[in-house]
Amino acid sequence: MFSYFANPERFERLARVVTPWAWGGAAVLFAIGLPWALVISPPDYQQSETVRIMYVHVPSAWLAMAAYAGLGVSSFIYFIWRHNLADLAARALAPAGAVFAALCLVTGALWGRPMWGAWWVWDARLTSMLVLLLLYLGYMALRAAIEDEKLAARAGSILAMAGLINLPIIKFSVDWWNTLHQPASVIRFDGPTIHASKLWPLSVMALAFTALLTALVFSTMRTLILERRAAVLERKREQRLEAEASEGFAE
Amino acid sequence: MSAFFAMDGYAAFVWPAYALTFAGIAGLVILAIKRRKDAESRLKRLEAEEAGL
Amino acid sequence: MSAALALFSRELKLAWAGGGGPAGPAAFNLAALALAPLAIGPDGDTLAAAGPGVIAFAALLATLQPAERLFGEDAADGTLELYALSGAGLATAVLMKTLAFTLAVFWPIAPIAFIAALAYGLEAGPALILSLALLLAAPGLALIAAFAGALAAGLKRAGLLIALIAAPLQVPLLVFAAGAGRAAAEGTGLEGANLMMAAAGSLAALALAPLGAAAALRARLE
Amino acid sequence: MSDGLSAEFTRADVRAAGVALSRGGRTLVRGLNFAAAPGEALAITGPNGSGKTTLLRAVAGFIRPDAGEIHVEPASDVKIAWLGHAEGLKPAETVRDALTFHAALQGASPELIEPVMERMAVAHLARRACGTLSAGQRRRTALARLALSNAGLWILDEPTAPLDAVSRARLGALIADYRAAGGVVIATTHAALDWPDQTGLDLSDAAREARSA
Repeated sequence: MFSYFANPERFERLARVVTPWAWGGAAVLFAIGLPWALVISPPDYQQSETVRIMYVHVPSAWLAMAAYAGLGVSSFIYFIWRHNLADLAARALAPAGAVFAALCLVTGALWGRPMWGAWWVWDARLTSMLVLLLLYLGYMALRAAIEDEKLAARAGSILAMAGLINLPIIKFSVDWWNTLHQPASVIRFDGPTIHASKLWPLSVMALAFTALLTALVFSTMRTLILERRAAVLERKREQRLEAEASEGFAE
Repeated sequence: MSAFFAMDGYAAFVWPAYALTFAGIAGLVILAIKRRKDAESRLKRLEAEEAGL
Repeated sequence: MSAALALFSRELKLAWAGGGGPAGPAAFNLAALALAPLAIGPDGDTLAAAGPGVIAFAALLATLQPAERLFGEDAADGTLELYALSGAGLATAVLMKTLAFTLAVFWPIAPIAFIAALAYGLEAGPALILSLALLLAAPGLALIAAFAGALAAGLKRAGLLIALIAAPLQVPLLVFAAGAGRAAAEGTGLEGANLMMAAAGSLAALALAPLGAAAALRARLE
Repeated sequence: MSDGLSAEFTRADVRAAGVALSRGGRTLVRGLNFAAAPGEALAITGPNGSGKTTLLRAVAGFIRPDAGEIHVEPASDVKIAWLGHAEGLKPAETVRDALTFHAALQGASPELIEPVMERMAVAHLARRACGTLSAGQRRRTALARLALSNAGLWILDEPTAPLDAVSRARLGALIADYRAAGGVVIATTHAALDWPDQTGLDLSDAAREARSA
C-alpha cells in the first residue's frame, strides 16, 4: 500500500482532492463545535464554566499524540523503504504536533489555575505532554542543525522512531512517579465517564482538530514538493551560469 | 449577554484559553498558506526563466 | 582475542587516557551537587527531601557532558569507516565503546552519589540504595547519551543538541533512580521495585541504543 | 606467504554495472561499468569533484548508488580494508598499540605485527604516539594496518599523496606482493601510479562522453 502513494504524481492527485475537503471539513466542524462548546453544552456542577476549556485542551492533547504517532510511523516508512513522501509527511507533522503540544500545556495551565489554584500542576498527563513537547523540539532542532537534506531526513527518522518506542515507557514512568504522591487527578475526561452532553461537543471539536491537522499536513507536503522542484531548477540555473562564467574566462 | 462573557467569573481563564488556541491554529494556517504562495511564485519564476531560454 | 574484546579494551584505554578520563564528568557532577544547596537553601529537611532527586539529576547531567566527544572524534579522524568495515560491525563497536566509556569515565557516579547523599542528610541505608540505583542506571543513561551523541556527531553546538535529544529519553531512568533513593529515605518499601525498574531501563537501552546509534553513524557515513 | 603481509584472506571479485552516483543533488557519475578480479588493480583518475571518493565509498558500501549495482563477491565473507584521507589513527595511541588493535580487530595473527612494521619502516616509531607522527609516517602506519587487515579488497583514496619517493616504492612493492597473493586493489590517484598492468578508470567529462558515445 505504501509504495502505491510513493510516487509524487499519484500523491498530487490525491492531495488535490483531500486538501480542500479537509480545509472545508475543519471549517464546518469548528463552526458547529465552537458554539456547542461555548454556549450550548451545560456548565459543570463542580467546575462551572471552566469545563469549557476542556473542549480545546483535550483535542490539543489527542492531536499532539496523534501527530507524534504519525511522525514515528512515517519515519519508520522512510527509514525502511526510503520513500521521500514519508519524509515530507514527517516534516509536515512535526511543527503542527509541537504547536498542539504547547497549546495543550497552556490550556492545561489556564484550566488548572481556577481549579487547583496553581498555574502549573505536576499532573501525570501534563508532565508527559511536557516531555512530548521536548521530543518534538529535539526532533526539529536536530533536523535544523544538519544542512545535508538526506542526512537530516535519516537522522530525524531515527530519532523519531526512538521517541515513539520510548513514549509508552516515559508515560509509564511519569505515571509511576506521580501516583506515589498525588491522588488521581481531578480531571476525569477520558472516555465514557463524562456526560453525553459534554462528550458530543468534545468529539466534534476533536474531529475539527483532526481535519485541521490533515489539511495542514497535506498542504505542507504539497508545498515541500513545490520547494523541491524549485530547488532543482535553481541548481540547474546555477550550473548554467557557472558554465557560462567559465566559458567567458576560457576565450 | 454579558453574563455569557463573564463565564461565571472565570472569563479570565476560558477566553484566553480559546484565544490562544485559535491564535496558535491561525499561526499554523497562515504560515502554511504563505509558504505555499512563496513556493508557487518562486517555481513559476524559475519555470518562466527556464522556458524563456 | 575476539574483535569485540579488542574494541572494548582499546576504547577503555582511550577513554581513560583521552580528555582527562573520568575527571571531566566527575567535576561537573560535583559542581552541580555543591551548588544545588546554595540554590535550594540550607534547611536540612528540604535538602534531605530534595537530595535523591538532585543527586540523580546531577548524575544525568554528568553523562551528557562528554557525549559530544564520544563519536565526534571518530567521525572526523576516519575511525568510523574502520569500525563499520570491521568484522564486528558498527552496532557492536558502539556497544563496546559505550560500555568501556561508562566503566572508564562514569565509575565515580555511584561513590559520589553515596557521599553526596550523606552530605544531603540521608541515612547510610538510603544513601547506599541511591548509589546502587545510580550504578544500575548509569549504563542506560550513558547509552542514551551515546545515541544522542551519534545523532549529533560533528554538528555545530552538538552539546546543546545532545542534551535536548537525550533528556526526554532519559526520563524513565531518572525517575526510577531518584525514586529508589526517595523510597528508601521515606521508608515506603518501594525501593526494590525502583531498583529493578532502573536495571530494566538500562537493559532496554543496552538492546536498543547501540542499534539506533549505529544507524545514525551509518547515515553519517553516506 | 611473503613476510610482512597476511594472506589467508578470501579472494574478492568486484563487478559494477550501470552505476549512477550523485552528491548533494548533483549527478557525478552515470552508467558506469567496471570490474576487478583477484590480482588486479584499478586506478581511478579524474579532476577534483568528479566523484572519485564518492565512487570509492560506494564500493566500500557506505553509499548506496542512485542506480546500478556494485557487487563485491562473495559478499558474505569478503573483508574490505579502507584507507581514506583520514587514517583512522588515535593521537593518544602508540603505533604498536594501534597495529595490535587492528590486527586483533581483523583477526590477523599477532606475529605479523613486527614484520609489517619493518616492511613499512615504522618499527623505530613503535612506541611513538600517533599524534606526534608526520603525515608520511602516519600514512605508512596506516598502510601497515592495511597489510594486517586480512582483507580481499583494498580501497585506497590517493594513497601516495603524502609519501616521498622511497615510501612510494615501498608502497608499490607492498601492492605487488598483495596482488600476487590474489588481492584486489581499487585506488584513486592524481599522479600516475607506477603499478604494473593496472586498469584505468577515468571519471573526467571527456572520458564520460567517450563512454556514452
